Amino acid sequence: MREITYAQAVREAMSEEMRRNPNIVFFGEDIGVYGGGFGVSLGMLDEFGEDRIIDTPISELAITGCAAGAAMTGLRPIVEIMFSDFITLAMEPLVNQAAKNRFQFGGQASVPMVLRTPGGSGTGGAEQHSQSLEAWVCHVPGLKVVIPSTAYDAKGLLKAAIRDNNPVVFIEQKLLYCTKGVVPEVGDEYLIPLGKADVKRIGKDITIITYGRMVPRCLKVAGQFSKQGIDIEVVDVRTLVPLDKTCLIESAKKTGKVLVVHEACQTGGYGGEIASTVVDSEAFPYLTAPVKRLCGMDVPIPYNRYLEAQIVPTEDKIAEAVMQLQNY
Amino acid sequence: MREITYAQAVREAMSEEMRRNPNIVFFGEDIGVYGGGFGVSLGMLDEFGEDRIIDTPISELAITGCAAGAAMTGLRPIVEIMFSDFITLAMEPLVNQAAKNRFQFGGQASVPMVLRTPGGSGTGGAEQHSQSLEAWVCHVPGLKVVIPSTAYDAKGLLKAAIRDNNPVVFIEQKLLYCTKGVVPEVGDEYLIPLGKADVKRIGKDITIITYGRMVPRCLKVAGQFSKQGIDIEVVDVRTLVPLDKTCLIESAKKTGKVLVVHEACQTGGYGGEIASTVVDSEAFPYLTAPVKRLCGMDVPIPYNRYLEAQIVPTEDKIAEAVMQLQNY
Amino acid sequence: MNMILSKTIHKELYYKMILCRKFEENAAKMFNLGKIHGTTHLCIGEEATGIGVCSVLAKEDYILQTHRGHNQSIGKNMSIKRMMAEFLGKATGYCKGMGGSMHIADFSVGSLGANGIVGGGIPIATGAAFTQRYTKSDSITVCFFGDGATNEGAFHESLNLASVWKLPVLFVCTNNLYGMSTHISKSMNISDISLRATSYGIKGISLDGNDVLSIYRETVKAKEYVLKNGPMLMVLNTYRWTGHSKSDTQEYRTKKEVDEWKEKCPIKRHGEYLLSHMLFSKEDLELMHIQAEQEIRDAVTFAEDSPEPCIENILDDVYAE
Amino acid sequence: MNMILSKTIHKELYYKMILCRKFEENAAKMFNLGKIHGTTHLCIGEEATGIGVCSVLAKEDYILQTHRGHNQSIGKNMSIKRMMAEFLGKATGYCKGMGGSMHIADFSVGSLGANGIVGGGIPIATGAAFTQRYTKSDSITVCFFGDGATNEGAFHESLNLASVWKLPVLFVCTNNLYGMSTHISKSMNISDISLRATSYGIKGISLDGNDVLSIYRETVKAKEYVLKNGPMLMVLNTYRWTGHSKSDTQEYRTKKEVDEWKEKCPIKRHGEYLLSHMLFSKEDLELMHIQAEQEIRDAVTFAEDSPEPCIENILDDVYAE
Ligand SMILES: Cc1ncc(C[n+]2csc(CCOP(=O)(O)OP(=O)(O)O)c2C)c(N)n1
Ligand SMILES: Cc1ncc(C[n+]2csc(CCOP(=O)(O)OP(=O)(O)O)c2C)c(N)n1
Ligand SMILES: [Mg+2]
Ligand SMILES: [Mg+2]
Repeated sequence: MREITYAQAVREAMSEEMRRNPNIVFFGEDIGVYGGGFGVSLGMLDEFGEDRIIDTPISELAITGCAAGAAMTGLRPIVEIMFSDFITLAMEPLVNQAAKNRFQFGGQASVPMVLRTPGGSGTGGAEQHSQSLEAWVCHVPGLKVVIPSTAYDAKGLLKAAIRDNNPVVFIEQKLLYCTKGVVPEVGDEYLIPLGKADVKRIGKDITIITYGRMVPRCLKVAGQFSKQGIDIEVVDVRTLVPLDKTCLIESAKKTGKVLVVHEACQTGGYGGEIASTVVDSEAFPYLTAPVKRLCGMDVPIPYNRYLEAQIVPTEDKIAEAVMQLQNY
Repeated sequence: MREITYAQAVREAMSEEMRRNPNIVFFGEDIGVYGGGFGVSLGMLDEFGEDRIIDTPISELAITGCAAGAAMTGLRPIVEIMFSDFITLAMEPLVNQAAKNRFQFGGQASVPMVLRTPGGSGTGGAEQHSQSLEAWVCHVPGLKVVIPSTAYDAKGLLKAAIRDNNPVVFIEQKLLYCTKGVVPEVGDEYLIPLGKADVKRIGKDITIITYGRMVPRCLKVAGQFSKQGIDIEVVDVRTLVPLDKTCLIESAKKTGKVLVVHEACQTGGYGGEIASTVVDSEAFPYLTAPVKRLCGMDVPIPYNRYLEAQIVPTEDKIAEAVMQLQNY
Repeated sequence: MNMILSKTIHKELYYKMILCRKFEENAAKMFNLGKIHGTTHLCIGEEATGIGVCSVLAKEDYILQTHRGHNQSIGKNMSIKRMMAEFLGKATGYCKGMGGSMHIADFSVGSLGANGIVGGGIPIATGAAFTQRYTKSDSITVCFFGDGATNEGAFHESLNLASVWKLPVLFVCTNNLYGMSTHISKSMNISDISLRATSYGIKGISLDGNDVLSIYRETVKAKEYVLKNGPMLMVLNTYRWTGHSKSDTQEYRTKKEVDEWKEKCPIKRHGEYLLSHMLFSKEDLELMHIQAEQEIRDAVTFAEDSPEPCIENILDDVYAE
Repeated sequence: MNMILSKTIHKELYYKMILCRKFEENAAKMFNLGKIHGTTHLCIGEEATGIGVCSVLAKEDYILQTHRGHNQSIGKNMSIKRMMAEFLGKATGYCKGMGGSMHIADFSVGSLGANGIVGGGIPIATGAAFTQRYTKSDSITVCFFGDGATNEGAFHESLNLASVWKLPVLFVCTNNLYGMSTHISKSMNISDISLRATSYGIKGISLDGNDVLSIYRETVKAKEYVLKNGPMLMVLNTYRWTGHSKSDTQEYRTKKEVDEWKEKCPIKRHGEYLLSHMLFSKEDLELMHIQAEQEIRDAVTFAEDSPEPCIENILDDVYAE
């Protein structure tokens, strides 16, 4: 086994799939020579050429719609939106066209495309370059939504997303791009099916359900608590839609105490979906405390680095929430 | 007291405020002679003239941004987006600009604008003219979100929204436009403060928390159950952001059983926020059953009228959910 | 030096136009009887546009249709049976009753669908044309939209994209002078929409949208042009006789204006041409009318006899396997 | 028949340009020292644009700035102390440390803010100009954006809106030939961006963006023009010397190209003009440099000595009362 970064994992997934299937094309702003806003596609232009690695004008709406149109006519496009904040410009083609075209045309269309975009704060990008908007796309029937937390997951899930026959929104985590993780050797292909959560740490006292960049943070906190004899299970949702309800519910039944953690601001966040799903399930009678949410504060992401760090769930806040559950 | 329709109530609110404050202007597609997609503004052009009732080109992004710019410089614009599905085109100025400008400019700006738009299915408008997208805007700090269910509330809340110094998304309900309700005489001004839920029916056995066009439906079901001796409290959230948590929690403590009902599709809907809020509150120990959600199915809204009617919470489904809670 | 059109083509154009006219008149009737749900947008008066353009196209050429697109559907040889069934929301309709009038699509003849979003099809068209170029096909994509749609950002971004990438797409703007109640003079500061081609360095032309022959001929040339040179903008200037949709009381225009345009009826005009050039006799045309009416009666019967879709299947097409 | 500019204005233009240059060079340094968080976009080489335009404007005239907008800020007489404090995320910064470089705003001098969204300010500008016309003020709004931004739908919709409503807004496109790594030849099929005015029936002009005097003079005329006639598009052709942002390795262009543009330095050019026209002596200019450097040192001290904002106040500005 070897270690690569999360960004490399994304690149490998795209490259392997593009080698395998000539119908995959990749659209995005400055994804060619520049390698994309975060260097994720560096080098791909050299391998695949300008016909397949396609720099676009700054036109998020058109390139997303273009990907949908290409997908409906036989290609399998990947489109990169440089920051997830810019999906605000692409919601029309994503939501009204890509997500609905199969259904509204009575099954005539399929729209196999992947919209990749980095989300999250922590880079000093401030209000318009730091949002976590996954809840929006989770609320659109016809879309699938993935947020990986490790290099291993990023690669396996992206490959599965590219092969999926539906529009998949694949949200990467800026702050994880440089983190390293173990993945199989280059020749050893693997895919991770969409719709399966992953228990990243087995525990019996409390369940933390989380995803994305909060996963390593929760794991760290869990590690600290284990020394105090509190055994935390950490479930990484990975695929937000379709949601692996069984996995979440089983864990909740086991521990009886559930904490949901995400970076996105709390009000209207996907944590509400997760928490409500657990509550209104066969796990309810097992719950020995209210299902708690610990999420980003309901504020735009500030520029100042200290404030920026404090308005999302910190290790301290996670530990505090765990203690509240423990002591409930 | 007199009876007027929900649409008239909206019109009266706008007209009264426009008479009162010359800085209110109204932008929208075909809102002048045509009276807007649903005739809500019929007659306003005659009273206020073309300088204030302003037909726009079909440019949802620009008119929303234009309203934000006008709001930042001293006016109080209302902008109508003909169907809420078209906010997909206006998310950028709404979310990245209007909602954040106060915060990201360190308090220098205020953005007193109201974006009015009709939501919901039931008119045969099919997938792209029927969505209930309130959850998106509820997840954006800086925005307030209102959905009235009666003529009385529509008028009082819209007047308050227009006077509010923040961007307010005011989602009307197509299927309620023609419903009539009692409102005070023309001279008797009233405002309903944003952020206050309304207990539309007092009960002690089960709480239904709902909003918008599901309110009359839930009230009807509640009426039927009262004959069977089941006494349902119906809470109309009215203002989704800021959410009147106290009201919801108090009701939950009283009844111990909570059903959340909305038309929007379930996954990622605002029902998750409401349910989770109730669960993770002092109401938890009083809960004698899981907080249940009954929402629209996770499908695009189909054209066929029978299917269209069945994929949202029907009276039958609401009654069934009530029974499940009752028998839990 | 007009290209000579065969009698078959003349007949096809005329027949499709009357079929479209009668189809819509019928739809309006059924609408008023409450048999059609929702709304519908008639293109009466504009038949020459979609029919003139689409009759040139091969099956492999794609079209993106508008909400006012029955002429485009019929031009592209879609089945009026399945169209009518879709209006009635039946399981045999083009979209299994899920889409209705605003979402008519027939992938088997190259229609990638009508759109309920003004301008919504324009970006999709660039993608379809991208596929055509990527796969080195010699087909093109035709993208229809209205005058009002040219004020949407989607128009701008898509024409720019198509131009930079030299995609084989013909952008066809049906300028009927209004977007709902809004006259173009209130929504743009130019009167010739083809000027908008300038921004993208592409060719733009403006045609009489009620002259089906000129539309047909120019489309033949345009198809060749876009295959070789990339996108082009073709503006067809015409008029919608009826209201925007069922509920429109048309306060925003005069009866006189409408009547003047009715004089320019594209069907009457082509009929007179056929007679004066002695391509067909009055009786020939009369027969076509009878045939068209029969086709419509058959379509209505088919639609009315068809089953409603079942709620049990509602999840089938939300996601593909 | 050039309009004659006073010595004061000549000095102002020169001083602001060197202040901007030094300010950015300093910011880059502080950035490399890790004192500035996030990213920053330098406009070195483009100083003449925002400074030439904004120096014409009154306080009551609004500007909408870009992410590459330090020249616009300085042109509009913003305080470099508070700019620097904002870069460092301090409570004394223009945005109390909440916005950073991409959100610099100073409502007190008419800057309605920089924008992190390419083209994000363009619709806002129409609204500001709407207010000006509605309140019958005789001020205008100037909206800055880059060449890349003209490919966004926001550009199209907003210019159209402004044109139809004849709003007093001057649209200023700083064409530095690139949007990040993408040369305009890859993002549009025209080389003179002012052609895009055609779509909206408005006036468009293209200027040498490194000639601060011509920019100043044309802006004087343009202000008058837009007050009377409605919007106009002014394209300033220039070049960015540095990378797009901190992390840019500039693989997409040659050093030769950059060097050629450095020869056309707007500051050097204006300096030579001042000397050759004997408006100022070498010593005068030298003094200005010294003064600018002192101003910047003061700004840095101010910024570094300022307090960080407190988490306790984080909710204060999410909503207005
Ligand atoms: C994005 C969007 N905005 C508004 C509407 C409402 N609407 C439907 S058709 C129409 C007018 C369209 O005008 P035009 O493009 O000229 O087409 P026409 O109806 O004249 O054929 C409008 C405003 C819509 N469907 N989609
Ligand atoms: C909507 C949006 N898309 C993409 C970006 C990322 N981005 C920031 S600056 C930039 C280039 C902008 O080019 P141009 O408008 O020419 O301005 P310049 O940077 O050259 O001054 C891009 C693509 C963004 N900030 N916003
Ligand atoms: Mg039209
Ligand atoms: Mg540029």
